[in-house]
Amino acid sequence: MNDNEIKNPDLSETPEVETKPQTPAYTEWRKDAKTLYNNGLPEEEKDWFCDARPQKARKSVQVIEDFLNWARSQSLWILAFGTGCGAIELRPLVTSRYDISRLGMQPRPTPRQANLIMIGGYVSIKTLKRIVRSYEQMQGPKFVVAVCSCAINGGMYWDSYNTVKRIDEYIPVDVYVTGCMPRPEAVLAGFNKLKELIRAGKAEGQNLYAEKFDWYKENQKQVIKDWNMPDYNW
Amino acid sequence: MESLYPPIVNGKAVYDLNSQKYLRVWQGPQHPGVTGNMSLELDICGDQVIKCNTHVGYLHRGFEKLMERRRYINCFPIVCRICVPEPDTNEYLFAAAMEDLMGLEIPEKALWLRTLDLELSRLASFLMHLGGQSGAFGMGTVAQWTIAYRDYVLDLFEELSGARIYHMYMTPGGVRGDLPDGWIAHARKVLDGAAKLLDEIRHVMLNNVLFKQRAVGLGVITLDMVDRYGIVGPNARCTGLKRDVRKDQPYLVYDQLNFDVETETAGDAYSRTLIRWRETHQSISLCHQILDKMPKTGAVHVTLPNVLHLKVPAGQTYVRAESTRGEYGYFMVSDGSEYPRKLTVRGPSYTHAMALLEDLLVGVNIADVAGLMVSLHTYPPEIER
Amino acid sequence: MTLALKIIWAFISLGVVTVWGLTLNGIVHKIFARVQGRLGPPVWQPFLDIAKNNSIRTAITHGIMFYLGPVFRIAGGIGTYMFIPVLFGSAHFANFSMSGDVLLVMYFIFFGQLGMALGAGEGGHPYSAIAVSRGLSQMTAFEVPFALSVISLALQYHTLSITEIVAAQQGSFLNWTLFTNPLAVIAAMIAMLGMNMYNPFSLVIAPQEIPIGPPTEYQASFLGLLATNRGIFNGAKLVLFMNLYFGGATNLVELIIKTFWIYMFSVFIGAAYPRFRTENSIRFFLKYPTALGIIAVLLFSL
Amino acid sequence: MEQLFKELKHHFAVMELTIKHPDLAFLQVPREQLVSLLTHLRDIKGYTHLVMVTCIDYLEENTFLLTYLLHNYAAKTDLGVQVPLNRAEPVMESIHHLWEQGRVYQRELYEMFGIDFPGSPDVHEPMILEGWQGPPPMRRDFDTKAFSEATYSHRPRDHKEPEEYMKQQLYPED
Repeated sequence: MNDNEIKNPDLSETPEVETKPQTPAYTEWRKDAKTLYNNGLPEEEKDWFCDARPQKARKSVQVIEDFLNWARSQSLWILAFGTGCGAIELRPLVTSRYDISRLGMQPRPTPRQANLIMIGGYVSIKTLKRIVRSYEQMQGPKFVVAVCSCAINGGMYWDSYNTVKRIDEYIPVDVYVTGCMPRPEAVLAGFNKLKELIRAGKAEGQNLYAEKFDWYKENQKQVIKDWNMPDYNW
Repeated sequence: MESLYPPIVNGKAVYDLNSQKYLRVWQGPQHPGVTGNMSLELDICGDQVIKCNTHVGYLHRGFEKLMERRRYINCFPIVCRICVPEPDTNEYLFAAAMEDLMGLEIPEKALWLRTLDLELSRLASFLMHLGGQSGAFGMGTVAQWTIAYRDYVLDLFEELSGARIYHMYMTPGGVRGDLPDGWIAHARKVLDGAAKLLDEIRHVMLNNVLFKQRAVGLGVITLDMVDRYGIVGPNARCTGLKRDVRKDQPYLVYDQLNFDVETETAGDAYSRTLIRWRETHQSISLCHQILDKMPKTGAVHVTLPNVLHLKVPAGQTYVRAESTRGEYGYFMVSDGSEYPRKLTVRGPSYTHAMALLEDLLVGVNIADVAGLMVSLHTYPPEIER
Repeated sequence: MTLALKIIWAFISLGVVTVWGLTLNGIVHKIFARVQGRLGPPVWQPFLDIAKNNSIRTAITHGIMFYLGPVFRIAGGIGTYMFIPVLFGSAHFANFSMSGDVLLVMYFIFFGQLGMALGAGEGGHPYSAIAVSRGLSQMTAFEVPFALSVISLALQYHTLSITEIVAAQQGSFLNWTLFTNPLAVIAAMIAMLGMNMYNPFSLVIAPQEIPIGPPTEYQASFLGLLATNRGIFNGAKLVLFMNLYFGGATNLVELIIKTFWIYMFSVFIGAAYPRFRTENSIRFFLKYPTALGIIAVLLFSL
Repeated sequence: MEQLFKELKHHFAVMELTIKHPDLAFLQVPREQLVSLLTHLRDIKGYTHLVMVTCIDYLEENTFLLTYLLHNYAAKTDLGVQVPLNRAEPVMESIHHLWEQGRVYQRELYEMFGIDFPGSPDVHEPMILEGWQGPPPMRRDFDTKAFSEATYSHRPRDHKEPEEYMKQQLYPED
């Protein structure tokens, strides 16, 4: 039995041709971009992700919106993602000396529940990919505070081959905090500034991202060479 | 009935992820249980890890490339960025490597000040680690205490060098400045407070039943693993080996200070924590000794020629120092020009977090992954530089 | 009193206990912060968090069960509360205690967590799945001593109706179950540690191990609903324990004082201990508290 | 050190020995004999601790100088064993069977210098760089400044070269 099977190979099956998903340049498929073309994904994974583009959020009545903005500014939840050197100052920030829980802020371990992502310092390409994913998974009005000068203009890694030089080309940034390292007081001042912006209704990075989505994607794909994730992973 | 766990064929677990029995979870880079910005790719069966891949490189900045195109004195500000929680070791080693190549003799007082700076940074890093160790087992209180107290040590650095985290204090040829007025009294106060805090930690954390229950017998490092994996520092000392660069090859003034190498024999996470707790006391006592024996007056640095055009004679050297994680080394090659030819950093976390962790994590309950990883005391920035 | 009035008063007392439970959460955060040497968030922070969570613009769902999870949870919380008499002797704050007894309440305590487990399972996050298995196993573990102590109470007072149990404890504080049946009280209080999910029994939302458990995928108004339920459920549990073991309350001030101290019992322990492993936690619950419960049952069955 | 060097000369074709310190020396060895020499040093001479593996790129001499630094805990001496490799086809024998962390160093060397180590476990897996296209970045002929300026968009600034400016401020004479 066995050697028979071994002898004659079953000719019924045609050898499978591996079809790797071709990834066209962004501008090619971008013109008819009603829905996203999740290129770079394996075929069986494509239906795991929705193809909806991010939409501009509707605002309600001004009075209600003001109250909601106040509530948002009163309880900011930080995504506990130490992207660089700046993460070393996130720990003193939650301890007794500079206690951000006074301001109603607390670190959350999951991007679903976080409103604020703190870019701590330089961002390497590998980290940028994760930052984009985390940022897109965050819900609602979401805010970005970029700490350290490396996130602003590359800092002292201005000629490094692996760090992006300005983070605001890849995700919208609300508040910058300069310095290397910035003192925790400076970070606290940045958070307070962000609160003022939120109360004034000026921190609309989510809508900006939805508006200039194509531009952001183009910038991200210029630096992230192996794009093996969906284009918008809500 | 066949066992739930996959069969082990010559050291590797053979299993199929698509059979619905095994789960692949990623811990990190965005995970509060993972120290710093690195990630573990865990294949778990039930709640037991059967395979682990460590992924680093989220913090890669290409230091060694950047230093090749910077002058020596321009390299100096960026070396301390290699290890964020304990930058002074990098500063000292870079300066020491330069002085070794140039044959510089730095004044007596600078040696003492450098030792003081190193010990203070060891103290700060140890405090941070003890907090992380307790936090990894869910005791956030001790983490809050220690990390909050670390700020007072950082205040000392700030008075000394003007910076909290990155204090470029140990320049090539000495240190930047002498101790400010009233610094010694302030330092002694902070050190005494740290000693008090450590006693509280012993009561709350080290003598805690649940902490022992979780840490004892977790991630045992055996004696034969030490050389095979290149384990250094407390991770090697927890197996009973007396290996401490400060004793073996005394640098600076460590031969004039009296301390002994702390060792344990169990080799598990609890003994590592004990060793680090004792070494924190040791750092405090060393700081006191330095403040006692230090020469009160004297020059603190030699004046170099125009540092922008500083030429270092050709040659290659390797200098090492004992950081909180163990042996930290700089390998510097100069070709006689204004730019370093090659500068390689040997971070102790390199082998601990890559080769060792991947093998220690196999068979560990997923609840203990964070505790085991923290107990190895790894800092990702010095892995990928 | 007509049924309509009863319903109205039941919802009034529900509002009262929700506010009190959320305030308790704020106080707990404050206490943890003080133990850690911090100033801590303001006491009304839970309310702000709920307002913020309901103000999130976008929300992601993973299916029907994902929707229904928080609904089941809050249904369990409200159901637990609805069948407990809040104030002894008050016709207004009696809820529907005449139609339900301890067994129904215990069923509701299970119910919410099971619904949450289903919802979290559909969330699809591996950490949620691990946390659900942890939580359910731990819940089955701590339900054993709790059930034993309740059985012991039933044998002691020859009834299962909470109102009658409270009535039997009136008079002097020496009539409390705390003094008449201490073993059952100890077993039940240890079970409550597991119910409140503070350290060392915070296996389910262990941030360093499986961040952060079942609600990993829950955001926006789902999370707001869960936070609201945390207030209701805590309040209901505390009122239940106060009624069963600490002689109930005759006015709101007594209720607030007693529930506060019952809650602090688990909080003070949680502030100073690391976290159990799952198997150790189960072993712990099945060892001493179960033994105490069995002894308590035997004492009153003889 | 000299004693050790004399003993080694009997068995291996070790090239010149440069003694930097009494406890730090470097010697060169042809690439065929490296693994046997390392095994000899580890098992017999007591150099049990592989401190690090690194590579020096001599572009003008068209060689990689692969450096294995060993440490002897008993004698407290360091020995750097250096192997010149041809820059054209950099291939080296793997030492992952001698030291476990060798494979990690070899992964990094393959990624950063393009030196291949046949037989080393998952040496071709990307370790630090992700989706890296282009030459191995640590080679001398890779210009990181040009690469970063071509790849990333820099934030514009006022065109005052800091180096020139500081030079005029600090050392106006030269």
